[in-house]
Amino acid sequence: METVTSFGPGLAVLVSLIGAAMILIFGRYPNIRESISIIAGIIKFGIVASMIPAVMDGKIIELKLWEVLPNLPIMFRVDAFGLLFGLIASFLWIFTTFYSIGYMRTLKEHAQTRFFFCFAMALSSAIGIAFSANLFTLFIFYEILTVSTYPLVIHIETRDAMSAGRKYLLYLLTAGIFLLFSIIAVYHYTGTTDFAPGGILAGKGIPVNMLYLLFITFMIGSAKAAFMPLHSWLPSAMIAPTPVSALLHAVAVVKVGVFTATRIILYIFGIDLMKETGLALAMAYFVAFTIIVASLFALTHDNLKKRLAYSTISQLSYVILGVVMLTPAGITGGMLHILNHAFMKITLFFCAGAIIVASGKEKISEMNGIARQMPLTMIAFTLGAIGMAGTPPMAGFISKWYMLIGSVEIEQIPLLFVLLVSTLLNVAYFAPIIINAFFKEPDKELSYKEAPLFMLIPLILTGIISLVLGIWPDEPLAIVRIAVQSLTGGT
Amino acid sequence: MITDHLSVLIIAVGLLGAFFTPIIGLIRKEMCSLWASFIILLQFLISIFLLYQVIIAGNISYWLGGWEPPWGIEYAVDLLNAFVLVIVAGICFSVSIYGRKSLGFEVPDKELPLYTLYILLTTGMLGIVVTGDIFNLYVFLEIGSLAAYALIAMGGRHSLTASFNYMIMGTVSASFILLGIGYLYVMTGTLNMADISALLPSLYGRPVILVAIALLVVGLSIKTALFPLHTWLPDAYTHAPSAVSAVLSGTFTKVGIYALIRVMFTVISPSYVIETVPVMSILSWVAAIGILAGSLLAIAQYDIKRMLAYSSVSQIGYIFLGIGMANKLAMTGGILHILSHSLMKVGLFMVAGAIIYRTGIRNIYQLKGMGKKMPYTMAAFVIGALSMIGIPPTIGFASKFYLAWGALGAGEWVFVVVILLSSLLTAVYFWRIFENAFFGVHEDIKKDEAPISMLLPILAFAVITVLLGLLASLPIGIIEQWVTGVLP
Amino acid sequence: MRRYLAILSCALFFAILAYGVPDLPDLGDPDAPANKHVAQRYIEGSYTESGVPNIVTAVLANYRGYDTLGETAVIFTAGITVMLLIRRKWN
Amino acid sequence: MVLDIIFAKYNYIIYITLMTIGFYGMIGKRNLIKKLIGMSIFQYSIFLFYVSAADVSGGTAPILLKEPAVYVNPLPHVLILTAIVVAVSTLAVGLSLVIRIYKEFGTLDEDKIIELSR
Repeated sequence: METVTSFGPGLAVLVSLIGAAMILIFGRYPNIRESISIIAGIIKFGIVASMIPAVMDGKIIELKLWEVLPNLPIMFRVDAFGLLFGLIASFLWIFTTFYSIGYMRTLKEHAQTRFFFCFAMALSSAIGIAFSANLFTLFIFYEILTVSTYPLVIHIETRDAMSAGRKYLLYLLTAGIFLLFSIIAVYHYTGTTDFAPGGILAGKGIPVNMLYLLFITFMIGSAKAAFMPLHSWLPSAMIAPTPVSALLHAVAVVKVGVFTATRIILYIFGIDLMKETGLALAMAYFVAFTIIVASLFALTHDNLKKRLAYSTISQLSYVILGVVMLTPAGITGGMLHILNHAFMKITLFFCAGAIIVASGKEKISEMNGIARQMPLTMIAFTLGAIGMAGTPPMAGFISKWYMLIGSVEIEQIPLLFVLLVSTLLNVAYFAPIIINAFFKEPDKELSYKEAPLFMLIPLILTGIISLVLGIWPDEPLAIVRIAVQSLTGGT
Repeated sequence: MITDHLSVLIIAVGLLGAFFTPIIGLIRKEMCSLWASFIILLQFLISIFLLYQVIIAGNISYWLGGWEPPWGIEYAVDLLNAFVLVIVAGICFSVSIYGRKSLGFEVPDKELPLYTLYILLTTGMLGIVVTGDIFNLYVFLEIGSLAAYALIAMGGRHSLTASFNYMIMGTVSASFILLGIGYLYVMTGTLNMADISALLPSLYGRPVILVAIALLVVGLSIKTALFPLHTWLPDAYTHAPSAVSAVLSGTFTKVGIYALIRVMFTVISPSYVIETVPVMSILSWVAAIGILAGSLLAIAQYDIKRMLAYSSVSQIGYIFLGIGMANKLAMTGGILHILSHSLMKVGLFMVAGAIIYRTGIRNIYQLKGMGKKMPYTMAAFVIGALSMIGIPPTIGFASKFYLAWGALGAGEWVFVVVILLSSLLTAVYFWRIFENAFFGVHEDIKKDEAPISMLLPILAFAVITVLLGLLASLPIGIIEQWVTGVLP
Repeated sequence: MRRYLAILSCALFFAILAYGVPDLPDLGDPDAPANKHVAQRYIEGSYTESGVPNIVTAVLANYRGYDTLGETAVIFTAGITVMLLIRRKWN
Repeated sequence: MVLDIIFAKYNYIIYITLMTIGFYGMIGKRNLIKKLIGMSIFQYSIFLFYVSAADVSGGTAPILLKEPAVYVNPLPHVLILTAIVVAVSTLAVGLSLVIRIYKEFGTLDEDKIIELSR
């Protein structure tokens, strides 16, 4: 595969870092500060998007910066999979910035400079992770992401928020430690931490027990993906302002976890090794458990954001499930679900936030008849929700379809059932919200209107995009195909 | 050429500077701190030159008075010396700038003796590092120690007892070292380090050498506050003036560790202390316990300086752990941690001093709103603390990476767990401060930043912590070269 | 409690030192390494090299003159310290 | 056998005994002055060790004579001259600290001082 050197990936990370610095400098002038946020977001997306043609040509973009530790450089490499994630994160940052402006200004939140600064830092690290060429670079950004999202989680600074923040840190820093251990172990055994499509651990004479241990520590290390026993930081983190939940806890942070896990499974362990050791199947059933149980948990929560959080936990495991099927179809489904879920879930969170801003309501049971006052919001919500359930023609359908094919390909019928049952569960926990909102009579006269335009427009757009992605999935599919081709040789 | 005499000049400048300080102080008191900064700046520049020379041209050996060793005293500079010299002189210089305001506030009207002792402290430590004669090392150790006792005693009522206890412990330590030196001398008949190491191999296995090693290890462990011999350190660091705590935490303990490395790995050969007698593995186990104990004790503290002091106990454990495992990677990590811990801890102590200077608050639960009151200072604190926890891209991460890698490579699973677990403990005790200083206060607090002469060194340390974290391969290159030359 | 701890550590200390005693050279042994290597050279060469009949002086001021300089610095340090600690004006 | 060792090396036995006494004084006594006395004994016993190690049987003081003679080893004497100065300086610092402590706390008993500084 052809490799080109370009400053693109470095610039993409740098833009938001510079943006963050400027946000700090202009912290006293809200308009300038937020313009900087928007401009940085647009430039960043432009830079990331400008790499599409090269990657679609089958090229790989590389940028090697200096060596932080001997033989361990900060190095970026943009392949199709990384580009996909980079595109999602940087594209949605633009929407979220608009949305946050609306949200933060309407609620007159404090410490907005800190908010926008940390947001920009978090985005830099998300993009850094997307473009990392080796585990070492990935780890650096992984830890920066943990630290920079902490002030966002505890933004409201109440006692609850602080303890949620502690939980968040405890989980993610512990994850970081496990990840660090695994990285050092990989480096020790192989002498490299570079991602390679076939994996780098195979054929290095590593004892099988060590491989199992490594896999476990790696998966604990990607606790940002909120697998089931390590998930409880995510619902707690819902105490953050909604834009944060929307972008970070539906897209950036958790997707970073999933992205890391995928990178590790496919590019460090490699398909062959995963099959040989039987780790793939074990992992598949492990995440299948998460899919079902998290959906059941979602049913029990009346708080809309909490319900969405459990839905996220469940949906994230879809991605891993698809990937560990290790067939072209499964991997395609998994990778595509990163994209699809991102748009659908951000729509849902945007709606939840809009409801909070407009009506102050967070509980589902209080949302009777809300669609009469906020029709556009609730239509967007419905689009996202039926996409989540995997109904055509929404985006969610495509990825689920590929995963179903994958489960048949590897002849694991239980997994097929898991996918189907979870679809039902999805319906079960989203349907009441929609029914309540559209068909139930409000308890009393409702006086509020739609949320401000700054918030409304982004959520409508993301809703529409998740519909569009379902109808014309060719472009993202093309990118995913390139990634899958490099991994499996087939489509 | 004057460049041939650099290794002696670094000491001579200091001693002369110290002797002249009272005269300058008698003319104008205010000049003392400037004079001290100037002298130490000279020493810092010389140390940089020395490092440069060693990298370019190899080891330097200087014969004092022209007497060929072992008859006379030799100053021998290799990569390790030069590296530690730069750290020590650099820190002493920055803290001397910082101390102008801080010491002026905490110890008013005593500039003259204070800065004389400060220069002597610096010179004593530099002397320990630069000398190649084992008895000369003892003499400089005592110069530094006496100055340290006096400086610690300046912190007021409680610091007197802290200083007294430190003096008792310090004297025990120095006497052990002196006795160990005596044993080595009695068995070999020489005091020059290189000469001793040439004569020792025929004596290995003799009980006297074992006793000498035991005495030297225990003596130096007291000086470096290795757990459980750390008991003098928390009181001393808590009650000493902040600038003194900063400089001692960053340099004196590190110099002790340097002396230990020098004695164990170049005077006595590494193969003996690693394989024949398990000194090193005993040290590493003690260090591992110390890491955990120090962290846990730090969690229990509420006085910010005492917390930092216990954190030092824990971090010194890291250095010992790296040295104790005595494989190339861990040793590199350990020596790198000398640098990283100095940078972080000095920065943190300076921040603590700046907070005390502005508000007088020492209790970490009273730091509410400090992030708004002193934003730059607290930002530096965050960077230093993150580096302590080992978050990349800071220098603390680089050394922890090497330590963990070394432990993993040696198959020492317990140490891997200890190193990684204590990161978490470190996070626990620093995060309390973050929570208190940055969050939970909504009203506007007037910005009241530390004065510029205090702020500049603080920020410089924060910036260097990150910069070196990004460019960690530079120091690692130097250290690795030295370690490769020493370890078989 | 503390007394027993002190006695215990003293006993340990004594034991460690006593362990080394039988191995140390005899008192007054002219062939002990300490009296050979460097000391021999001082006795033989100091007069021609420094012109002082007192060898201790010669070594003190000449061969190991920098130790003596350090010694001076120690006294200086102690002097300043004592002044700092007990001089009225500074308290 | 044991007796031989004791007779040949009694100087070391004396010094370690003295040293242990000094050590006990430093860590076992509560009065600060007694601690300092212990410290001095501790340090001076080391000097004894050095000086006795310098002895050569039948040797004379290392001041050159006209006729050839056996001299004792001059080097430890030089070292100990330095070390004595160091010890005296430490003692001076220690005593001045004690004076200050007495002024501040009005007692020299360690336990009382700890109580007072709570």
